[in-house]
Amino acid sequence: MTEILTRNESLRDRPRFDCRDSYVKTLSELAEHDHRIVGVVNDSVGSSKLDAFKKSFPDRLINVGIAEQDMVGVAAGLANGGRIPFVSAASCFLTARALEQIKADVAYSNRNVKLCGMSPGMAYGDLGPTHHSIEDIAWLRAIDNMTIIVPADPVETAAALRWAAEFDGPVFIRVSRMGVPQVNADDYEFRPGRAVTLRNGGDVTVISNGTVVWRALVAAELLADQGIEARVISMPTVKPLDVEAIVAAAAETGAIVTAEEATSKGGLGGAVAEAVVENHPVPMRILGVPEFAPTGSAGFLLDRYGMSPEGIADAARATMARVR
Amino acid sequence: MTEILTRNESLRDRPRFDCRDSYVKTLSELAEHDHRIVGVVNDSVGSSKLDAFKKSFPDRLINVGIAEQDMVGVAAGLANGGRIPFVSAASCFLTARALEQIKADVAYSNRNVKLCGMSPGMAYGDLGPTHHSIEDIAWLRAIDNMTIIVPADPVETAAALRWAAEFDGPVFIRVSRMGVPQVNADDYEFRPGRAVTLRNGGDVTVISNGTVVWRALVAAELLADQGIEARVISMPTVKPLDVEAIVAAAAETGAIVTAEEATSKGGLGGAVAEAVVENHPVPMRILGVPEFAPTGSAGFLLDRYGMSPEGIADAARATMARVR
Amino acid sequence: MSALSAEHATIPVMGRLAPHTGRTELLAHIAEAARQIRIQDLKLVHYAGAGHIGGDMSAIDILATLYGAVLNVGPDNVEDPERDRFILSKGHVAGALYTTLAAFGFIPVEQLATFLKPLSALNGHPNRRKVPGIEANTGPLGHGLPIAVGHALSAKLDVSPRRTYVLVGDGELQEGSNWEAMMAASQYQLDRLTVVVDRNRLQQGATTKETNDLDPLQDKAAAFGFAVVEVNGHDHGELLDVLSSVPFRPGKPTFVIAHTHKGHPISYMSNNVAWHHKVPSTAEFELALEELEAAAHPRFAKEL
Amino acid sequence: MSALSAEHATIPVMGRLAPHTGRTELLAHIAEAARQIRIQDLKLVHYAGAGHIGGDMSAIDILATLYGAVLNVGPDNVEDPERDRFILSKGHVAGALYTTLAAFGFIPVEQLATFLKPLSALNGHPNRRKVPGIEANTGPLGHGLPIAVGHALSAKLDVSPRRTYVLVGDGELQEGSNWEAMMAASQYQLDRLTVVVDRNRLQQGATTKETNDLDPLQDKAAAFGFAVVEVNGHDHGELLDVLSSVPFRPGKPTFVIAHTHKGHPISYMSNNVAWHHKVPSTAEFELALEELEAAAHPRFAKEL
Ligand SMILES: Cc1ncc(C[n+]2csc(CCOP(=O)(O)OP(=O)(O)O)c2C)c(N)n1
Ligand SMILES: Cc1ncc(C[n+]2csc(CCOP(=O)(O)OP(=O)(O)O)c2C)c(N)n1
Ligand SMILES: [Mg+2]
Ligand SMILES: [Mg+2]
Repeated sequence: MTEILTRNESLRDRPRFDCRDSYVKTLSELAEHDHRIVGVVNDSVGSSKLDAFKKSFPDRLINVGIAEQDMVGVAAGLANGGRIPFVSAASCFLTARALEQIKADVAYSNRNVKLCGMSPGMAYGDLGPTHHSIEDIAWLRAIDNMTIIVPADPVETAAALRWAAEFDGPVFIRVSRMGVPQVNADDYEFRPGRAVTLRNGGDVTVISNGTVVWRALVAAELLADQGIEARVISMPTVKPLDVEAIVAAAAETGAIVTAEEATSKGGLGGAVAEAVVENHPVPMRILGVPEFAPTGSAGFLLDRYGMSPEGIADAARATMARVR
Repeated sequence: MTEILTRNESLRDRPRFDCRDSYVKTLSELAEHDHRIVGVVNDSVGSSKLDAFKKSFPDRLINVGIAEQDMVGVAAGLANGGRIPFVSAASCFLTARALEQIKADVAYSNRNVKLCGMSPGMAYGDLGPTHHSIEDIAWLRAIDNMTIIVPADPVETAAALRWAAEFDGPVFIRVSRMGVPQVNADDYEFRPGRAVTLRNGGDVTVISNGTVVWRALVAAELLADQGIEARVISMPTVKPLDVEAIVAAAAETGAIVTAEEATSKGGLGGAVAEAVVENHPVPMRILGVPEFAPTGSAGFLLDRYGMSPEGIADAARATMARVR
Repeated sequence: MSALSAEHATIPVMGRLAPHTGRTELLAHIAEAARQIRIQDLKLVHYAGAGHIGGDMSAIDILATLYGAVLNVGPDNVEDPERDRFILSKGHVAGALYTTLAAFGFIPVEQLATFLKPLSALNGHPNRRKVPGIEANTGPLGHGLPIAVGHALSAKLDVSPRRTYVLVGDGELQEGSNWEAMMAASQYQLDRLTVVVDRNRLQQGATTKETNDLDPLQDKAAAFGFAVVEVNGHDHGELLDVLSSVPFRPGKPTFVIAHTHKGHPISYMSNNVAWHHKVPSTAEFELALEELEAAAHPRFAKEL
Repeated sequence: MSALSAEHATIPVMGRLAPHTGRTELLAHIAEAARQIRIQDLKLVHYAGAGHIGGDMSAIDILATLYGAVLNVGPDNVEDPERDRFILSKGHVAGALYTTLAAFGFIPVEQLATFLKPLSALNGHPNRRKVPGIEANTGPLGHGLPIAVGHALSAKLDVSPRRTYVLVGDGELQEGSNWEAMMAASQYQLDRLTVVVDRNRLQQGATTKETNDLDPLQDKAAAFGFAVVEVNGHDHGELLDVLSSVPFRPGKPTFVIAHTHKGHPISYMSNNVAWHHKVPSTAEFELALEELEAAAHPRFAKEL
């Protein structure tokens, strides 16, 4: 298990990155070396930040128009023809509108298609619940043969993409838009199904991924100031799940809080809860978005749903208090 | 809490009912008394067994053709016009193909639309995973403002429908095709969000719904023969969840097994696991379908995935053994 | 750039004209409404720092005509089962719809100052649970037409004269759900359903032609069983005539191709794809405001 | 009625004819293949007690023509990147496809005896992970055409002559996903893509006309940018000619409306909606078998 023990107090002030930039840079590098790679979009060149890719590979960016079912079906057909399609579309539409294509054409057909859900969670905060993609992870988790990755920062986004390009099979990667500081080391290596312990601790565990990881790290600092040593686990792969790391956390810390920019029903929290009750039951608190969220920026909404560093620290303390 | 304590040994041999028959009978009765009720189908008159309804109310059965997105959008529009549409379509297509319409047009718009998922789970066993609707519950559970009902027998199907017709808001009802014996009393009253304890017991709890409830009851008989008193809870409403009944079961029996004709990731089992870890952690075993199932009848497949009465009893014993 | 505040919510509330008002007066009323809605919408987007201004401007003449002189719906009968229904399928122009609803008294003008703000009822896409006058929570493209078909069906079942209108984007027509709905609309002979296409020939990132061409759009709609009409979507007279003609062809639903320009009539914005959801700078804002205010004469809109 | 077993898997394996075989011989070969596939398919459905026999019979002449004389794919090059692709979008006629694949040597004939059985690779809809020769796991309608468009695009990117064929049901065309794909196919000028519509005018529960009429289907497809051809879908000559003409119109994808009868040519079954997925009784089975065996002469198929 990689361990990066840093002092994270300053994370709040570190530069923030839109992971789409890392996405596009990495995709272009990969495409440079592998002619099979193509992009597939639904009028989402701009919202996926793919203009540079389009300029470099004009024939290899396939825009099917505003038609998500066709987009995913076309990707499956391109894969049949030996291409490696990276579908890039707002996560809300990609997953809600093309779910049966994802199930049948990609997962069940076992096609080498990479589904890249852009601006997921509440990145489109003030555009309302139609554009909030809080359900995507829970939806895809119910489908067999689907690897689900939620990177925490630009480094992990790039690493996950490089892995996905090598892997022959369906992958879903959530590409965050809301700015995040770098939390993984520069030489970070992504391994599917492997949790990353970003901070050690024996009193309580916080498991998160995506845009919430840095918040969890800051929460751990707040807890440390109160004498509580929190383990902070980043869980980039929601499926397959690192059950071993979860069971160890349950056994060694006795209490778990999960936090994610997604619904609190059936996502990362649900996956961890299932693993916990089936292996080592301990008190948990599942932080997430339990409803159609009101208008507001993603950051405002995360805070509102208890996922500010302070909110996560509170949840950790409250969960620890439940340990018998 | 209603309690129906019966000797269930003979359930295996009791007559089996296709809940679609109860569905159509009840819907026709309701439509007789409420002119607002209409059916909406996707070329699924026969597969929803709606021929009699069509004969009685020819204008009130709207067939939009093989077009699920349109079907759900049309239902939302009918509701806008004051109608109460009961959408009847194979659950796999209704949920996978129209998920964004369910999210935006029905749930988020809060339209009075009843979504009736016919032949769910593995009812179309030998038609393969494209037709298995094991993901429907997990998918809909992630969506806010959606009541999810999985009736266990014809009596509960009818009762849930009558409730849904009265309730002003979105409801999803799974209408089973695989034959099930009657497990609820003739005068059964459905209340949303209320679990039904079909058998009392203090050693272990089995929570199930739909086609698996009778299997759980028989499992309890098998356990009783071995001196184990299992509580059998039927959980027709997956959302909102009867957290109180779950917490009581956890506290009083110390071990829970869930079993459902659905994916083991994020469905009823996931919902119970979330409630358990957040309130009263105990060992659990989640029975369900973890993969794209092979060819076979629904019964064959349920048995294969450990949901024969014997399989459920085994899981109960194994879970009890984990209690510390 | 100051943040959106009450002082930027300035649109005068426009009454509905008495029944049987003459055409000239109606058109003047629509033109003034459109002009005021544009000015207000510009302010919303500029001060809120977000919004879909290109598509707003493209659609405002259609909205002003519908709410100003066609729909039998106003603040007093917003729950009347017999009201006409208007569904904004291209929900990303919610700003234009909110402004129109304010202009015709459905919501208080001051409320516009909350556009996109935390906890506001006015998010970037319409929410019927929070805003009176909204019929469907749209935003994902390709949802409004099926809903409109459903409502038109309900009216037909009720043997009611109430009408159904739906405004769709042209890029939006790339969504297959629309064609499903169109097949059903013609199957059910929903001749009190009017689909208006905001045919500005631009979508989010490029022209429709470059992306996924819709032409020949008339042929497509006709082959799907619609009566097809083409109008200048910035000409209130042409719009008024066709939108008032229900049914347009007995037995057939109507498909109005309203030729428009995204960003119309703002000089630097009109027909420029960059303005799908760009926000005018202060200088751009001043210039646009000047142009819109000068557009007092209803005929201006016709110089397409 | 005995259960499906090895003794019911009787179809002879048909070789592929040598290149440049004359047309008469080709047509005789196709006709015999079609006849054998029908007989075998009837047995599968009858003895398995399930299947979609109406749509099977409707599609078999198309399948026999494609596999017998058009597609450059066989058991030996089933993984060759340069093979032609055939996608069965109306996946519910998997029984007909499995039988065709057995007839042309892709899978062992004996395997047919496992049709729909527990743990069989041959479930009611095709699964490429278990059955060689299958290009996509279809079953939900409206999936094959987008996949075919994707494959045709890959061929275009590769500057490869490989062709893409997709067979869709007519009822299936009510799914909007098809029209999305058709727009894209014509946008990308995929003239090596051939869409074949099994135009039997019946769907699951009724006629297409009663349900959601597709006519004028030619106009719809033409307006979506396709070159449209109509053929008798039971005439192997007409099928062979059009399916061999790729591109049919340079720059345009091809839309073949193959007029068929569901259940063809079985007397009591043909054009009868009841036979969408009904299972012939023993008496019905005997009669059908007799009729099919009598149909030795290729011309029989033409008596539409
Ligand atoms: C299902 C779906 N896919 C993608 C989008 C993102 N999107 C918002 S507006 C837009 C372009 C719409 O173009 P058009 O319909 O022509 O509208 P207009 O030109 O009037 O703005 C896109 C792609 C969306 N809202 N919904
Ligand atoms: C998305 C989806 N909706 C519904 C069905 C159920 N279904 C199976 S076959 C069929 C009728 C198909 O009719 P058509 O396409 O005309 O095929 P054919 O007449 O050749 O059998 C239907 C509705 C399905 N398979 N997929
Ligand atoms: Mg446009
Ligand atoms: Mg048909």
